[in-house]
Amino acid sequence: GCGAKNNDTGSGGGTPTSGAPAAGLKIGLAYDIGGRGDQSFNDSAARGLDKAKTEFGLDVKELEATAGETEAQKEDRLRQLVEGGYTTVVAVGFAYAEAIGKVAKDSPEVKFAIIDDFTDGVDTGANIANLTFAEQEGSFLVGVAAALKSKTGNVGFVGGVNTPLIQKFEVGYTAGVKAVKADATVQVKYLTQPPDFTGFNDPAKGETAAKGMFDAGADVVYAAAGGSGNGVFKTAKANSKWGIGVDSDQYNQPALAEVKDVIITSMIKEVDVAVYDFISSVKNGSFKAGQKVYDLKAGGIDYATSGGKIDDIKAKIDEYKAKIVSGEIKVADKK
Amino acid sequence: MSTEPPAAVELTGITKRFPGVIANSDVNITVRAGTVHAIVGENGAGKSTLMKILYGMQPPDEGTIAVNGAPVSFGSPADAIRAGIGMVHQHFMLADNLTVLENVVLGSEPRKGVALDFAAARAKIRDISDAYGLGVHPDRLVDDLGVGERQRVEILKVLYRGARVLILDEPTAVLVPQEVDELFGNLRELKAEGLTILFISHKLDEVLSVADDITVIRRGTTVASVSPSDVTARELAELMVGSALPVPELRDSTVTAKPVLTVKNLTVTGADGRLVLDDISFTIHAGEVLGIAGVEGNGQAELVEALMGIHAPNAGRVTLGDRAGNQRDITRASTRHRREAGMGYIPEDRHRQGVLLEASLWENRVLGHQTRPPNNRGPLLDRKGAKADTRRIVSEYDVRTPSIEVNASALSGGNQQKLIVGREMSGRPVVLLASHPTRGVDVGAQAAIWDHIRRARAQELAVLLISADLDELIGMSDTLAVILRGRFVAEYDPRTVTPEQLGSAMTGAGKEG
Amino acid sequence: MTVGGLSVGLDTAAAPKRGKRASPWTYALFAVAALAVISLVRVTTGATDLTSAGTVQAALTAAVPLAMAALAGLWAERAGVVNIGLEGMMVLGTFGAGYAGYQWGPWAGVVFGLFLGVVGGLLHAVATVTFGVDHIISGVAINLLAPGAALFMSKLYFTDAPGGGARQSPPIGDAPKVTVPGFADLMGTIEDKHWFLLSDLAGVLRGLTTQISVLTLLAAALIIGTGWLLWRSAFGLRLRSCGEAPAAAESLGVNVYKYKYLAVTASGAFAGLGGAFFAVSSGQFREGQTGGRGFIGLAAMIFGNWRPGGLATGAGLFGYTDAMSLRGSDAVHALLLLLGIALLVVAVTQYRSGHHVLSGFAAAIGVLFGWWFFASDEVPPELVGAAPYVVTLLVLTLAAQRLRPPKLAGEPYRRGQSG
Amino acid sequence: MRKLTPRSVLLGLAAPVGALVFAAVVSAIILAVTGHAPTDAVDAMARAAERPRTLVNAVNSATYYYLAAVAVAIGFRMKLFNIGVDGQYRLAALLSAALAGAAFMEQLPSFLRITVTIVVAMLVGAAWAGLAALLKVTRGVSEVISTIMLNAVATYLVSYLNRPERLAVSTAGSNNIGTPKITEGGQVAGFTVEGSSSKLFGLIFLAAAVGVLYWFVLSRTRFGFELKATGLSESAAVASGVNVKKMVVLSMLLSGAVAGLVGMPQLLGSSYSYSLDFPAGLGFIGIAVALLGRNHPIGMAIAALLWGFLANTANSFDTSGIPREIVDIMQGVIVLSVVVAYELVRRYRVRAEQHAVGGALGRTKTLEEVSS
Ligand SMILES: Nc1ncnc2c1ncn2[C@@H]1O[C@H](COP(=O)(O)OP(=O)(O)OP(=O)(O)O)[C@@H](O)[C@H]1O
Ligand SMILES: Nc1ncnc2c1ncn2[C@@H]1O[C@H](COP(=O)(O)OP(=O)(O)OP(=O)(O)O)[C@@H](O)[C@H]1O
Ligand SMILES: [Mg+2]
Ligand SMILES: [Mg+2]
Repeated sequence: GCGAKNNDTGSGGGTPTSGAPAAGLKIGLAYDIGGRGDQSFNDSAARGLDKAKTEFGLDVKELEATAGETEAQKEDRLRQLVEGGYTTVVAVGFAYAEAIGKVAKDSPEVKFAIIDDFTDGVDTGANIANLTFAEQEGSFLVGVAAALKSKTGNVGFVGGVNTPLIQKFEVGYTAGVKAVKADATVQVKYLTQPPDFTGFNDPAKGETAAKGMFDAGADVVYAAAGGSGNGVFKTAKANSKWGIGVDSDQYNQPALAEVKDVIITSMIKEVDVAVYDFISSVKNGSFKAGQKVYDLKAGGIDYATSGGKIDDIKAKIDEYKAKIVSGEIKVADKK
Repeated sequence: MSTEPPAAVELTGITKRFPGVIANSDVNITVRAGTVHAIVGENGAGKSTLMKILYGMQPPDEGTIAVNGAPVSFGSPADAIRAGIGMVHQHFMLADNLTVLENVVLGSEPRKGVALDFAAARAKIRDISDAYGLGVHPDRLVDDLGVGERQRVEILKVLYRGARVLILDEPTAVLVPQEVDELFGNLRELKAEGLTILFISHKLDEVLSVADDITVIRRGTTVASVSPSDVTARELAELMVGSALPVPELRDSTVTAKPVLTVKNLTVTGADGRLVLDDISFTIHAGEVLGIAGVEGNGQAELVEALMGIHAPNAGRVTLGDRAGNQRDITRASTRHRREAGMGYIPEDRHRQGVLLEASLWENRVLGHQTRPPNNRGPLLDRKGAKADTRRIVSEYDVRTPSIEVNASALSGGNQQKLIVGREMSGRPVVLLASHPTRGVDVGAQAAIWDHIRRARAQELAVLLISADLDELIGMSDTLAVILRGRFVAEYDPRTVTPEQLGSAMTGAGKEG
Repeated sequence: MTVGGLSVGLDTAAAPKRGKRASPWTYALFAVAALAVISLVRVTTGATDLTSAGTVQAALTAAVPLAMAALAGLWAERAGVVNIGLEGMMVLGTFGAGYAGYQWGPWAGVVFGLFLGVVGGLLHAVATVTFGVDHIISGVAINLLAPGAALFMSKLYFTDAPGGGARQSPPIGDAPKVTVPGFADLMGTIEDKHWFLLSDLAGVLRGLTTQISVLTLLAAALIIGTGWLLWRSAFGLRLRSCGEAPAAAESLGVNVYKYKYLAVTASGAFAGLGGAFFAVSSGQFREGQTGGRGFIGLAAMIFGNWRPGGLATGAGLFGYTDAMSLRGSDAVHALLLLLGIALLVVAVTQYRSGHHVLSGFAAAIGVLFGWWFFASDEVPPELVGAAPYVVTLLVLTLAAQRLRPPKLAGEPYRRGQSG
Repeated sequence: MRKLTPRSVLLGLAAPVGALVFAAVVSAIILAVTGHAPTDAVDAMARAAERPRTLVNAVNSATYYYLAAVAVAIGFRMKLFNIGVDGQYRLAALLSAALAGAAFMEQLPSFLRITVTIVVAMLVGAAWAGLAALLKVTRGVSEVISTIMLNAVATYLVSYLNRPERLAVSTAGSNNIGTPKITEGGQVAGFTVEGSSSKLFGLIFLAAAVGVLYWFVLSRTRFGFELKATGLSESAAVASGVNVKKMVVLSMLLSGAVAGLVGMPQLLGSSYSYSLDFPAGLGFIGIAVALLGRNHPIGMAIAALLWGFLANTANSFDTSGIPREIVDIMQGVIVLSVVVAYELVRRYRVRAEQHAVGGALGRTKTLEEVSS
């Protein structure tokens, strides 16, 4: 049935027709490397899907990617979804950009969405929604929080893998810190370089990098490093320093229960909201192709307050937030 | 005193089959306790196989073994060692990277708790070494030892285990006469202490001098049991092979005045900076065989490798004359150029340098001759030509093989050697460097190889012959030089010299005497 | 065809010289001299991270799994079996640690990781010893198999576990850590003074005595224990003889198959342990977290000339530079100067021992590094991470190569073939 | 290379077929034990095999797997272990992509432009491999270590160069980054296959040519002979006039040059630029494929196709609710069981060969037949 939590990756279990919902909407979701259960970006998309599923009762098929695969394999994945009759397809991650462009052209009746990419002429079309996020804005806010919380005027940024996407986090964060304390030091470290994507999966590296920053005087470190962030929080706890989470409200993540009291805030990227919005837009016929930016203003980006560690500075952060929303502060997404 | 003690070892009806070969067939041998019992037979007669069965390395297909009258059954050498049997193998069974001590105690280590008791081991090895005058130092690396020393380490290994029955499989093959005498002295001493010795050799005079009983094996089975006092070496040879033994000899001299290989002041230092070849000079003329005698490890290998261009000399000059008599300096030439200029090479270790075991016979024929017809056309291989020529070698040199497509590993060592000789001769070399060309080769093949060398010599081939077999050296050489610690220390006329004289020169005793 | 040997061209490259082994004092003197140079660089560049306690601690943490992998390689190769499947066995170890660790604590994780490593080792042993399969092939197969199996099982067991996910286990508790009370603080005080040499020494000592995981101590014990067992016990002699001369061993009644099996199984156990240590100290199993450390371990073993002390040095060097590059880029920038100086020293010594070409080569690179140091303020961040690899390569290139691998490592061996 | 007789053909087939059956059984057991229906897996594979797109993708994958395998095999033939194919092809792909995408290349005629791209890739690959060779022959550094290290160094170098301020261009709105797109004149057209949206790589012919060349050089030339001889016995090769150091350098350069080609089919046939999602790890797959195909040009082709097919069925497994990891497990089991099977057949063959030799020597006679 359509329980609250769907644990099976292929929910139909090989029988796609079983339990076909009355609504008749068939949703296919293609994950990036890591897939459902990565406790990060993909999981966020999965949450959106789950929510839509419980609410609308959908027929869902989820497929995932393998490390090192080619575009043809990504394209094949999308095509298999289309061929399976999944008329609404979500591709999670910019790696699907080229593939989705090609498949969408051949299947005009299918509605597509891609997360994190909007490249002119590549993944655009009348049936593609490009759901992108203003990560730099949220990162700016947690940067503000870091600067306000820091006693040493020295903060850190740990990026998982050195890609343009993660650089957006860094740029926004640094801008936020400097906005509060122009003379603050921001230490920056990326754990690995592409195509070595283990930087998102290596808590040990996160721990070493963060410890180095703490030793060098930092007292708050922002971990934009997927699973490697766990190591950042672990060493923050061991050294009585602070950490900032990413993507979801990491304070409430069960896996981080033991170290949650060092997580003062998290930069929230509501991929779940974007996925849910897209599905419901298709369902009620309001699908719109083209870019949809999830930013502070649209509520697709936010910062977390769970744990109450930033209650004292919340007003200040919200001031900046308002300025960004109003356009008074423009946060750049590139150096 | 009246009852005969039980036989130390009694082998009854031993049969052992290998795929396609019956190595032993109904072998019966009785070895009296406290004697030296020799086993003789030609190559491949099944001697080693029989001994390996006695030592528990291979199970017999049929037959029984009794030690001191009690029937035994060995699952592994460990069982045989426990029954008091020790074996020195035909080929050294030593780990080069381990010390003498480690090699000796392996498998029967004295312990202190879990730890190996090095002190006790060292003491025991010293004791045994002193008692039998073996002169073995426990802490040296085996890699650094010469052949004779290795041989003694092998014997020490057996004594260390307190063996009462010693199997020595061709222990004298690599020893010079003096070393052989020493070894025999040791054996007599051991015998006096009541040990039983099984002794394998091809060298019949040795056998006759040391053995109490002799068993002859032919084609896997026992054909005679004789007492040394009842037979002559000739008779023994006929029992072994059914015919007289071939004798290495060069009939008349073919030496010309045409120098082919001229070596001047050749000096080579080893990796550790020691001089391994010290100012060597000689000339070999067309039609001449220069024999080099020396205990292994005195620079022969380095000399050959320097001449082949495998290792560069530190000083000196090497010139090679072609058939027309033009001299060419090849001191700095590569191995390939030397080979192309007419140097043939029969290496001492055929498995290391002579053949590719996992390649077919015809590919082995190409080896070393890949830059010359009939094996190539420019940068391409001429497979047809190579195969045709391989067939020629197989028939001319009597290489026993079902096809030229089988891997060299499927051939016996003797047949591999014949293939190598055929290959090296096929290049029409002007000079042949032959290291132990008949080592481990049976009498038939031995005779054939000598014959081929003789014939080529008659056609103006110059030969550098290195051998541990002094009879071969004396019989086959036109000139004889003795090498000791990298220097030529003596020169002899092979027509007048005796093996004993050579032996003392080889060990350095010649100087004093 | 067999690619087990894989040593073509090595014996001609530099003939091994067997000199006297240096005394402990020589090593100590050498270490102090090296520290003095590092200290000098630290003083001139201000990159305190070169010798800080934090770097030393991080280096230890990074080095331990590598050293375990290298030790695993050592055990197998000493018995004559090349184990390139280390990476796969480590992956099994990380999974095992995750599976048992989150349920029954870190020690259970260590034990279960070790156990899964043993399973991988046994598979390799069956393939190489019993079936005589080429060692490289079997290792590559295990490297394919293990990550697939680990992910497969991870999806099976962790998806529903509280705090777990399809690709990661729930958190594992950390192993206890120990600090030498008093001493560490004293060293900390000296370290903060930034005195020449003294503070550096204090930093290193503090790193070695502060918050040391019990797992690190266990690893050290295993390395020392391996050295003792393999070189001082009868068991070790027999095991090594299987890699040097199995035929001789067999002829003396040593059951070669048994020792090879034991060694390869132990190799699996050490690799599994390395994986388990890694997972436990990371706080969880994550798919792909080993990131090629098994291969680095193999390199550390070769670097260390198939000896426990050597591989510990190799792992330590790699861990040190890795830690430094992860902790900040200042130290890596200072490293340029250090490398420059080291290369010039090598150039001088090589010149004096007559290797003029090598000397010139070292001098040229040394000058280049020096120039790079003075001409820049930092190493480009994208390149910082390359430091451990470049340093390892440079050290290998300039150190005299006297590798002595076990003679028959990688060669298939069949019972009864001797003689 | 051996003579073909019905028996030898049968023996040759016994190993791979037996091994594949064994691998299938093992995979089925794993699936069954973990609660998946093995029949679903068979279904999924059958469906994949009928889908032209999957087949085209499989062949395309096989193209670069094959190139990687040949690169590895050249080393293996002389017991050199080039683990560095991975770094070599990535660096080569990046640099040649940057060149091919550069504006000035537009001036060249298409054929020349493609040729220059490919040649540069080969040169880069060869140069990177040459470093390892140089370290080995001059300093005796084991190529196993140096290529592991150079792989990592290549990763850092590539990410250093793949920046907007260096070789890359960044596109607005895209989170990817890569070299400028190679325009049509620099691309290699593919072949359209009926019923498939993917095109067959045009450079499949390059792979085939490399295979033929590999076969020819190794089995028909002096160089190939010397390579093989060095691999079988270095000491024998030296004594036969082979310059081993030169062979090490040459074979490493060749291996690297072929490694440089690995990225070309994908780059010139599909991606048209080197970016973050350019396939990585092909060098390691090459090792497995070379070993599975026993360094034989046709064996490796079959292995590459098998590998390509398995890799491209992962999506179909996923669709049928079977964990895609079963593909990795199957690949590992296949490699192991194939080599075990080959080893068993080899032992049987050696015995048979010795039997034949024994017969030729006439040593099968019994005592009764040997009259004294
Ligand atoms: N392991 C084996 N497998 C197959 N055949 C073997 C094996 N060992 C020996 N043989 C065969 O048995 C025969 C007897 O060999 P063995 O080694 O006992 O001879 P030998 O009398 O010791 O000869 P040599 O004087 O050359 O040492 C050989 O010709 C060989 O064909
Ligand atoms: N361990 C073994 N396994 C398989 N075959 C073997 C083994 N040992 C020897 N043989 C086979 O036995 C035969 C002869 O072996 P052996 O070592 O006795 O030769 P040899 O004494 O050097 O040669 P020859 O008998 O011609 O003088 C060869 O065919 C060889 O393949
Ligand atoms: Mg023999
Ligand atoms: Mg024998």
